[in-house]
Amino acid sequence: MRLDLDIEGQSRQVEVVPGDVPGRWQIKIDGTPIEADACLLRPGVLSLIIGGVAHRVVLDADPDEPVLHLGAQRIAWQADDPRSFRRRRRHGAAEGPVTLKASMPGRVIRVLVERGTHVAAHQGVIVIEAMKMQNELKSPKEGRVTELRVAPGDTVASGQVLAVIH
Amino acid sequence: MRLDLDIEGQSRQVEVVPGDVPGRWQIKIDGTPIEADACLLRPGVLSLIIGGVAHRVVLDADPDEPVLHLGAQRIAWQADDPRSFRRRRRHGAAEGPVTLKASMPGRVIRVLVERGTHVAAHQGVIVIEAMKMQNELKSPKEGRVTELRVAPGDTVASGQVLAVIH
Amino acid sequence: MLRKVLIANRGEIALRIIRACRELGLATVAVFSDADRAALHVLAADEAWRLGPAAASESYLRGDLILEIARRSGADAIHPGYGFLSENAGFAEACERSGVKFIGPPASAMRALGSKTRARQAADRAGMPRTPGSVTGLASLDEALATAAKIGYPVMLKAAAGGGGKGMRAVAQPADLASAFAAAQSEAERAFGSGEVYLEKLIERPRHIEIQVLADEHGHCVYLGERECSVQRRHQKVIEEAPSAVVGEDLRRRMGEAAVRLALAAGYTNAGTVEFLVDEEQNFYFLEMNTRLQVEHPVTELVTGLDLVHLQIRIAQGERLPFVQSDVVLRGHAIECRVYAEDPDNQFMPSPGRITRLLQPGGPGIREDCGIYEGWVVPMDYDPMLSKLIAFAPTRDLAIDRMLRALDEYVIGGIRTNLNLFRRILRDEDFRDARIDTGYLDRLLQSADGGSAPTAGAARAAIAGAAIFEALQARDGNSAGTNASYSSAPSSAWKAAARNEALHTRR
Amino acid sequence: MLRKVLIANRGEIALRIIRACRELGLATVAVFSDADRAALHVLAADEAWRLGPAAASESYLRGDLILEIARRSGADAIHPGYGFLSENAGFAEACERSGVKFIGPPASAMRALGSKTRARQAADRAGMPRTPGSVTGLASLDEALATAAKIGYPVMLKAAAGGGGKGMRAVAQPADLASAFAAAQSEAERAFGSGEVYLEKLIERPRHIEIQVLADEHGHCVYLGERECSVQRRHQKVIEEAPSAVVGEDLRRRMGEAAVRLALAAGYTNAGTVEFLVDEEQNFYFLEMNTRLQVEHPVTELVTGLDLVHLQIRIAQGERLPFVQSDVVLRGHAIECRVYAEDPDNQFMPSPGRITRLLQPGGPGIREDCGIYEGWVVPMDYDPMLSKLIAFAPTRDLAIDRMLRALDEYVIGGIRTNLNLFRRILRDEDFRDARIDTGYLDRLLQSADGGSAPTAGAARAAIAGAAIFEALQARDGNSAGTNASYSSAPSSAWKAAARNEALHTRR
Repeated sequence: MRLDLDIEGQSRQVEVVPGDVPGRWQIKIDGTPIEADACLLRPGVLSLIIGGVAHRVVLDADPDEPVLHLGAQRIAWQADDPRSFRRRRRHGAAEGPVTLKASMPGRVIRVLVERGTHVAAHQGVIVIEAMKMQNELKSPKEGRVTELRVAPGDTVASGQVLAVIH
Repeated sequence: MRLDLDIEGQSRQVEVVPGDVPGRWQIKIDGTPIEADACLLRPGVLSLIIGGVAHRVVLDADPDEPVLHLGAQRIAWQADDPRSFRRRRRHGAAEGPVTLKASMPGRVIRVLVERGTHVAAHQGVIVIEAMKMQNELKSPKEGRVTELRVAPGDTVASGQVLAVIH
Repeated sequence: MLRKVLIANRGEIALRIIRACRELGLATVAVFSDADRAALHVLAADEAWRLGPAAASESYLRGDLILEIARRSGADAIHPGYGFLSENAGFAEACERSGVKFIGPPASAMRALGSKTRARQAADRAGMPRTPGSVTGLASLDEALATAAKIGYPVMLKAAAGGGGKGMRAVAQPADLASAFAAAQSEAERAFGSGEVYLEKLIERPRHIEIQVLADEHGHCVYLGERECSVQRRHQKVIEEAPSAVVGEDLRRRMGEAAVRLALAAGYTNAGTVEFLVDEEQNFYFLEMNTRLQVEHPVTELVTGLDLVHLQIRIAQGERLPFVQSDVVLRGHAIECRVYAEDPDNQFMPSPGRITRLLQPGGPGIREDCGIYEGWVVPMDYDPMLSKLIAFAPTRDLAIDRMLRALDEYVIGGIRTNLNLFRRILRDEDFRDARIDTGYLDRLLQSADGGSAPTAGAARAAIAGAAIFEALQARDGNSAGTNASYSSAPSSAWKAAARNEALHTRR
Repeated sequence: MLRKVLIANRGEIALRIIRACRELGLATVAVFSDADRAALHVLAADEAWRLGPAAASESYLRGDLILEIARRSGADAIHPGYGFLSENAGFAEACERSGVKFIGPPASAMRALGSKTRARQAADRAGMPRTPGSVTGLASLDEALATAAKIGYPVMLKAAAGGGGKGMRAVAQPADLASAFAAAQSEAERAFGSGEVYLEKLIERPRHIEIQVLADEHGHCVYLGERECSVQRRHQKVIEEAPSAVVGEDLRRRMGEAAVRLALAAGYTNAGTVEFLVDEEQNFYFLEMNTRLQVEHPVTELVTGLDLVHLQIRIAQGERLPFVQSDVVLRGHAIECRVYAEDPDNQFMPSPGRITRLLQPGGPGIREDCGIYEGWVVPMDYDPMLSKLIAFAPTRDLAIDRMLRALDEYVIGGIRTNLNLFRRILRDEDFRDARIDTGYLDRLLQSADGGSAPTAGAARAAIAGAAIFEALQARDGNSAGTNASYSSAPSSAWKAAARNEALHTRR
């Protein structure tokens, strides 16, 4: 089986073939072969032995951010890594319409603008609250609020689009 | 939904209907109605509140013996309860062919007879071992060994038929 | 003798109290909001009664509903835990009125020590050192300026009803006082419904050290040593220890005896905590008294060998303290990490949601007080503490290394947590050398985070693991266990499923 | 200083040693048989190497393979745990020869104390009381008759190489001696490859009480108090406690000092245990010395505040004991329950197989040393101990009630266990009053088991629960969670699936 794995932002060509002994796998990473002895203890928990070195690889079932836990490491894989998304947002595209996204799961407690309101860069737009912490979401740029997708009391997921500013 | 439940050897007519509120159930046990508030915490683990009293009901996934764990209680349900089977075996049918069954999961380490051997009642037939404990299985009656279904080294499950004596 | 205790709380502390009651042969009544129907304290109690909707104001803060449930269930006592109604004198009185024993101090003592200005007056009466400054609310800016001039800058403005850093302002010079005064007043007004603000001398680089006291209803009071709580982020405790690395026999005795004097003077009973600031010259200053069980009480239990909740209940039953001060001996060292559902990589944003994977630590010297399990959806409605992970060992160094071992065993999937923050702190040289004060953690977080890049071997293992998970998934489907009964990464189809499930879980 | 430790064991003790090594900064090497590929000690170690097939004789008893793995992995020390090679002097020597530190006593001390007759001679040299009787193997029946006549009946025949009750016979009168002698000899021959049998006076209703000793390699030796191990079934310990309810300061000191004398006389180092019988007049008699870490060491750790495995490693590194006898102070009470995979309702038949459900206890005062998890298939190839559940509290009564609380939280599904046996013992009046001896449990098991019938409420809840599980199953299928990722009760289709899976798991 051939795979393109995107791990921590790096893309890898991986070939994985079951070995003759159950639990043994022949793996090529960008052409370099390794042999792994793998045992699935329970769903998502893999005991991996490579050259005598033992690893506990835990597959995180977080739907928003596929990651592996490896010892203390939390390793993002596949394409959609929120941290890279946050990076994008930081040097955010100041031109054209931009979206305002929830930075955490929570409940909308205040909407500070109305559809059509003209907002300055960094002006507060929506306040969400979770676990006793309030978070005021500010407009990433100067412009007009063309969409407001939430109202006070709504429950929002992390990364959900709350408003669009043109 | 109507059910015939066999719990700890007693047969019960049960009717179970989901209530209007999610998690609420209308249940009739042999005609007597009760209301239960149920919440499945994780597979097999049910939080049950009946009239303010809280119960932890755990569904055991043991394939050989369906049971519920309720507090300290281990409650067998459905038909096939090995303990009742053992009861049957104790006052075992001394007439006609009888089967010799494994009293525990383990490995066959000795077969003390051959097919056709004439054995006395309580004569040792097969020795199985598990967890450092050896267990000699004795013939429940005097007769002839007509079948030997296992050989030394075989792995046997609890209750598995090992031999038949006529 | 009490027979049935209603626990007016949730989460780990509700479960911890239920366990203590069961050990003492007392029946237990749990209460829950709609967000907590699947919580472990509901599963563990003998009885469980619904309070109301998720919002605390409609459930765990509804003293009237709680007393009604106590009546219907026949509970003869209420344990308030911490937070919620635990320091509400009005609720304590309502309990007494309805003939239900409130497991805590009398309302009078809560009132006498509840406001920080009143508590400072009580400290003076008890002859206990406190920070220089006012002992009543500031009537005007002029009074503020006069007081500040008298004690000298820098000074601290604080809300009398305050907590958690709200309504607090440090002022370095007279010119800044006016604006800070106004800001503190309005912030206090908003946060606590009282704009009363007072002023005290600012202590530079203080340690936060607190004394656990225990008083029975027959006039006997003891102190159970101190807790070091200087590792804080925004005035929220993150790590607590017992004993403190800088407190010797003599300082412990002086702080302890002062704390006992204050408690006795205020007619205090049951468990309480007197908080102090300790400066670099080891002078200690009274800060406030918490008239309840503290989150961090386990570290005291581990070094004293006592069970504080057992003792709270026995005191509430009118029993005398079963020991005297000289029987209290500290042994070994205990550290507690407060595991929060928050994202250190994203300004510590709260991270509620479903725990999709859970591997918990255990073994020698590890205690975990928590109410979480694999599949539990951490509600967005309450504070983000998931668990209290506590390590005990003969020495501080061993306790730290034991905690690091436990942290390596710990995996929480589906939500973000601060587990890695603890790894960083516990490896930090200043922490290991106990060079900590209340500003320590904020300084650490300013500095760049060192080595946490995966080794070559780890990276290779991660790639191999991911590939094998994919291969198992392709070969066996989910039965291979690449996802649990909760929907799983990484295909988008699975994601959709997971989202749906996530919605279903919130009735 | 050691750098990398190979743990020549499996299960809970391997995991417990790995944790200790990690806390001390030592790298760890796990070894495993084919039956243990999915075991937690393999998951937890830094390295893991396959030994061989499931049978212990082909894996955990293969000292040659273990030393080869030590060489290849660069391990500079081996911890043998208990059982397997832990008391094998030949293996200890082989380790020394290959320059690998054996974490335990020197082979010479193991030899001097290994055989029970030799140990009795050593006891005499150390001036330690022992049961009257022979100190060498009985050459003939005549010698046996003569010895028995001298010390008086009833007498006990024991195998010199014995353990676990094998090759043991109680003899009430001369007429029975001949047959018992022959039987004991042949049984010993079969069990231990040595027919050497000796004879001692039978102590009526003895308690089994043992002393933990710790000796460094510089001639210092201390005792860490006693453990009460009288609750046994067929000479197998089931419950252990520290301290013993019947041992006072003076008896503890006398037993402890005798144990230390024996250890020093035999040139003993590292952790060891001296077992005694104590009669109703509190006379104590040397039984044997176990030259290794004991299964039940945690109860001693909890009442002393020490970590025995840490100390074993530090002693093996040549360090001096970090404390003296007067520093050893006992505090509180600890109880350990050995949770076995066995069926008390069916003559304690072993019950290996897959753990399909697992809810483990926790919270204040509870420690669990185990290597199990939900989904783990308990192998049929090794001893049936699943877990050591340990409770600590200020008093014995509270420790018992805390253990009962923990047992109520514990659910193990898929296999049978002795959890309910502990509930029965811990509620028994004789046990609670500490009226126990080595015959206590067998007598209790003869008596009828009282109340364990479900209450009306419980029965109703069980019926309702079963009905709701069925309804959820019908409505949502497995996604409703009526079965986990492991196949589940009750429909026969599910059963078939489960069996298949069960087969798959045994490669």
